[in-house]
Amino acid sequence: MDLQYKTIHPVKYLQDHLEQGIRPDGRKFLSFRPVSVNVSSIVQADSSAIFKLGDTSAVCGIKAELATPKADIPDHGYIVPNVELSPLCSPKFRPGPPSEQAQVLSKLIDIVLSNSRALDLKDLCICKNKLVWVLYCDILCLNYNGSVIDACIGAMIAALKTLTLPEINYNSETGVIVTHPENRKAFTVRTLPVSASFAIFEKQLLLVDPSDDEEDMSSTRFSIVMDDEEEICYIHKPGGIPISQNLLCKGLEMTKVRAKSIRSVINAAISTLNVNNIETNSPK
Amino acid sequence: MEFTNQNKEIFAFDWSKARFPNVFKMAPHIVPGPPNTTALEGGGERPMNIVRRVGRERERMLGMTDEERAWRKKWLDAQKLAPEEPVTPPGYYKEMFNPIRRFYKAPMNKVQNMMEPFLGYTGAYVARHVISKTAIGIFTVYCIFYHLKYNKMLDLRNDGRSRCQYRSIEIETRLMPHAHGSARLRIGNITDVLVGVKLEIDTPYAEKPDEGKLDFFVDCSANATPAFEGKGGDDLATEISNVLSMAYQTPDVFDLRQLCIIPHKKCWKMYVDILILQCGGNLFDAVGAAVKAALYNTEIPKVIAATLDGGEPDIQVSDDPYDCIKLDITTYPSIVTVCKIGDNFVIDPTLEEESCSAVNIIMSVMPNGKVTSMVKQGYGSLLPTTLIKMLEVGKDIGLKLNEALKKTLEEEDKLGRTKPLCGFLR
Amino acid sequence: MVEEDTEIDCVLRPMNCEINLLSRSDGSTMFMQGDTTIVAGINGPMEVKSQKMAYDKLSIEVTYTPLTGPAKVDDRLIETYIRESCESAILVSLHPNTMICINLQEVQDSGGLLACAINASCLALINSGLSMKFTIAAVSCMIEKETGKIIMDPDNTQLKNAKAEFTYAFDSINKDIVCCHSVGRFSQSEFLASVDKCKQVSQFIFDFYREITKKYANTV
Amino acid sequence: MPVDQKRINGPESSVPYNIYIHSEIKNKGIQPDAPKRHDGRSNNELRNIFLKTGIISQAKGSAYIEMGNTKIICSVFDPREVPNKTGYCVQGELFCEFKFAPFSHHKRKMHQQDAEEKEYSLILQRALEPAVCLQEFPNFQVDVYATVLDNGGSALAAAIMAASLALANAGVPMFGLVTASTVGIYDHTYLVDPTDTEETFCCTKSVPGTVHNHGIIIQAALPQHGQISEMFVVGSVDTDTIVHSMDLISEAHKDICPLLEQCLVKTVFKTFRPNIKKTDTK
Amino acid sequence: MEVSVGDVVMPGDSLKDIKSTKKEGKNERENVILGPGLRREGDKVYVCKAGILKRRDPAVYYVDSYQKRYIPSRGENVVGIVTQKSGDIYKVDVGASEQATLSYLAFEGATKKNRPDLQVGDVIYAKMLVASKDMEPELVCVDSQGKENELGVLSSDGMVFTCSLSLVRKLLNPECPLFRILGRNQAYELAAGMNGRIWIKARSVQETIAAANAILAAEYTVASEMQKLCARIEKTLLLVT
Repeated sequence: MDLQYKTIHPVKYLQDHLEQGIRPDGRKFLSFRPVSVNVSSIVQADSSAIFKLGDTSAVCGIKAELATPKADIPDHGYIVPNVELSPLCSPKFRPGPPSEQAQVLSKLIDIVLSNSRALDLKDLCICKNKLVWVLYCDILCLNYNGSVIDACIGAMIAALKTLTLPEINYNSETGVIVTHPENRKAFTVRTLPVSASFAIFEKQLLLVDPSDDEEDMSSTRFSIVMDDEEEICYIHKPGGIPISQNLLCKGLEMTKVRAKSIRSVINAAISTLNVNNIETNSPK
Repeated sequence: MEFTNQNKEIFAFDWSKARFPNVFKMAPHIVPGPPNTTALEGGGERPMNIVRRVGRERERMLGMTDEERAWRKKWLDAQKLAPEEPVTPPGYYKEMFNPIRRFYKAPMNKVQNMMEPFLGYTGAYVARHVISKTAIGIFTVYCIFYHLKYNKMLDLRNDGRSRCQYRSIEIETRLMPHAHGSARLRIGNITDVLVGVKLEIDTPYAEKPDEGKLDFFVDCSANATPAFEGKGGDDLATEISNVLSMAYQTPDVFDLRQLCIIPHKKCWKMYVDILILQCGGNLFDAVGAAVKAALYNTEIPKVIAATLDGGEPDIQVSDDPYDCIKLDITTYPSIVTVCKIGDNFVIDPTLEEESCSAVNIIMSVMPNGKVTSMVKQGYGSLLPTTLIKMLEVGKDIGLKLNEALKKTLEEEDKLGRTKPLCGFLR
Repeated sequence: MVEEDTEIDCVLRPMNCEINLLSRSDGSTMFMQGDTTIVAGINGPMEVKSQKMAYDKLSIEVTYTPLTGPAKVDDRLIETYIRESCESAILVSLHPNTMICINLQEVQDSGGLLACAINASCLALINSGLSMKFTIAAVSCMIEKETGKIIMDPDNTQLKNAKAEFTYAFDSINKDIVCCHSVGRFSQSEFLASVDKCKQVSQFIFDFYREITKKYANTV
Repeated sequence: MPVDQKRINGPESSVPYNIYIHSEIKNKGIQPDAPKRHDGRSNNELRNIFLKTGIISQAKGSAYIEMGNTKIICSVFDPREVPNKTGYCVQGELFCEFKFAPFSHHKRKMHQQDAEEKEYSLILQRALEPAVCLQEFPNFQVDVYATVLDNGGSALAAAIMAASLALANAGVPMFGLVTASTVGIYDHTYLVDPTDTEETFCCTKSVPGTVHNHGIIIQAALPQHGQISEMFVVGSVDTDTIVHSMDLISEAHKDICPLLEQCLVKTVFKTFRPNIKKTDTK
Repeated sequence: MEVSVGDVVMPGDSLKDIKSTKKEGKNERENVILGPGLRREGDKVYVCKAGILKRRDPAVYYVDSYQKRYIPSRGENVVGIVTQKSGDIYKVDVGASEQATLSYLAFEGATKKNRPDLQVGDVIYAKMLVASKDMEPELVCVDSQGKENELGVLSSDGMVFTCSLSLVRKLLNPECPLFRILGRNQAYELAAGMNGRIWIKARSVQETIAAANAILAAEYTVASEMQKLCARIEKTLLLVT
């Protein structure tokens, strides 16, 4: 019955729920979905992370490659984040070149990375003017159920945090490159930007961490990205109905709390990895 | 008793029938008990056992009364055949043979009856059976003959070929003077494929520094069939180029190292461009053979000087068109499509045959009998035994095709460069 | 048709606008904010291609063409901002099963491009005569790296020593935030201060809109 | 090559660092005659298979498969009308897309489907078609998307199994489940369910001049009907070898099929009796 | 911002003191009519187009705005071009988002047997019968009495040109002197559609073009200067002929 009602009157279905002070998935208006993070599960990638936000899940894999730097910034490496919203994750998407939404998401993540200064591109330099690292961060959405940007940023940051790069010897005279895959060095991530998404319904009703249906039917959405020091890295509100400043402030407060909890989840996931590493290494 | 009266009438009518009630009339007297009259008149039930207990030895031995003895004597008398006996009672024939048998026996019965006056009963009987059985025998033979003639079993196809026969294949090579190698192949005047080989100098892949590159590109011209218009031919084109690249993938077949000029720096990139001009079925085989033929006459220009000048490679290619390296095609595979139609496999299917088949396998066979690639096509599935059979068939055909192709190409090569171009590109 | 060259306030760079300059579009404008110049044209409402049809509202398609080269991923973001902002301003339910195209051409970029693009498209919308709930005005501002001062409507040279840059769009009724974009890191208080400042300044842009409308309304 | 304007682009050319690894370390080599394989299996042994259905809530049916390091996720969507089709078509269609995630491979994969992925998509489609009752949805197509998250070898076989599970999970009418497995051949060694290193070893490693058998055979079958739905050979092998490996594969299918069935049964139980605590299969 | 009649208004402005002119002896409660460019939300009236707020007695409020794209509205006369014949309807391009339909039977004296002879490309002057945002607009070439009443096919000798919708409204305003002044010295036929298309036919091609130019120039001319405008046009015409 519930399902039929939902398919026939999707809008009314949601409205009826909201009037009762509850959301269709049983959450309160201001409660987030549970988060789980799994790092370094993909063997072929240099580092990887799977970030789950309720149903929504995204996986980020990082492949490091070598390239020559741009002439105007010879000591900067490259970081190339790309989000793929493949048709796998939702019936909304069709195979082919990335949809507009995927392009916007990629750009947003690029902006967040550069805004937050979580990584210094100078760290990626091996030899000035000659050789730098390129980090291809490919984020794949596996299940598209709202607040995808949160999942994408979470997955990417967790992957970056666990990234290790092999030692490279570059002889600048002969141009010979030698890789030492045994000596891997951890890559420094200065801060952990964490994002939280919100949806606004009529009469300035604020919902946190909206699901896909809620996002579709909302009047407007916005996302806030915050880093370790509770500095804001990005506020993204593309349009939709006008919202008051108070609502934004409320969002900021919620983000602070949320960011802390997500950060602890990510750190916990990384620390279990380290523990595992020690355990596997010790018998040798 | 009314019987006599009745008998007379019957007597007058049919003698043999008239005897019958008398014989039967006795039965109720021999065996005490209610006479089963229904069995007499009614034709529906089987004839009763008229012997009853007298028929059994033991019972006969049990104390017989005189009356019974008289009866027995009477019975024994009755057992003696009268000259006109045995008598077939009416309905006996009907009871013994079911309607179908009666129906098909009727004509021969008639024949037998007709012959009886001349040959006697036995003669007629034998003759009748000999005639009928022979007729059936001949009929069966004819049936089998027709079955074989008009079925697959006869190993004939609607264009007169047998199952494992190719249509006539025409090959012309070296018909494009600007390409490094070229061939045009026609199967049965329908399928028409043009292959050109071009070489370019390129940098090798970083992970395979000592290997050249080989690239197959298929273009399905919209002229071939209307279905290729727009993007219609793209799927087929990818499929063909995939099959080709798989067939040539292993270094046993084509060693990419022979395309290397300077490791890490320069190599040849060989483009094999395949243009499908007309599509009349069996594209894969046609393309496979045409590619092999084109590669056979491909001439890689000789590199006369390859030096590393301060890290930058410097390459000089010989200007002399006769100064070139030829490829060794003895390992190159040819592609065979084995098409399953019904329970049989056909080679070189026409378009109609292709549309009839649910499964076909495409395999590339090296001249030494090894399979370098195999793919299944079509939406059907196969039993393992069938698949193995198809594999064997494909391998045999592949070997023969390779052999024939090699011979033809060598023959054509003997004509040398003076050979007149008779292709359409003159 | 109308040339407007009035310096409204020293806070904002001088704005300049020419409307109805494209004869084939249903509404068009060339909008300058300082040296940043954008040409916007609107076509529609017109028939939709079936796959993009929304059966209950007007669909909006935005095409942003940068000055050089083909449209890139960066431009998609601008398009999204403009599309979603305009969607909130237009009474979309009045024209179901139809679409409008907003075409923007960057002519010159010297800072505040997003704000300029939003303002240009709003002016083009006003010119096209589509029914709107309200008008929107976008303001950009930045926080200077050393002083922490908020500078309104900065140009490229000022932006070089910016700690953070914001672009806000406000509606004309309640002056609430329609869209919001930021570059760089900043604290909450900085954010709130910049919103306040921009909100005040947005009135100048609304006044400018009214001024423009007055000009041509009187002549027609 | 034209630059992809719909993605964020890095430098024009970049090279993976693996190629600069010292060749001594790189070529640890695989001994084909060793009694155990490099991951400690015997030649005929399959890796552990982990299966899970229904992990993508937005899809009609989905499945996740893990075979050793190989991780594949697959989803199936509601039938939709075949695009650009005129006229009635008695049989429905399957649309399969096979994709390697960019980070899933030894070498970084491009975003666009390359020739290998296109070929694998076709194989996937042909392997599944005999198992699906296509006549049940005329004029419609069912979309099947498979993405390899991590390629630890035998990815295509795993994808075929994941896709057949996902189809079953989506409630698409099917004749039977499809199982698939891979055999790597090197000389007289048959490596069932090879890892990625074994795959590259079987594909390329051969001494020129000798006539070694080497290659990869992938076979998909409907084990409940004893039918082969797809067969794919690449390399250089003679027919006897193919026949022998088919036997090996059918053995493997017998082992795999119950796993798929179990997984589906569990899904059904979970749907109808959600209270029963689920346990993982390994 | 609150605005009142005569002001230049912007979308989002709200109307101050809406009231009807009360006349003695009449009912106090009279309906207020909101014309184009105005909408009601709750108990407030908002402007949704930029232009000048105007009011007509007894209580009709509307915004006079500039617009180029035609949005069909019931009862308006429009100039359209036949683009397609299909079944028993014509498709007519009126410059709106969708093509309007025109039935074969919507002509004076048309019956099932006696069909009007309309070709693709013909220009017609028709009345909007159905105009709703959710439906295809429908045109008719007869009035409610079944009479043609100046509607119907326009001759192909004339010229059709497009202008802004506001210009048509301005020209059709009875107070606008342009047509009268123009007609003093020149004979011309004219059909002005509310969809911003004007069909005009004069004695010669030159005169037709001159009149069309005069009409287009009138967009930015106030009523008092129209005399001058027409005089100038006539002068140039004399030079040409």
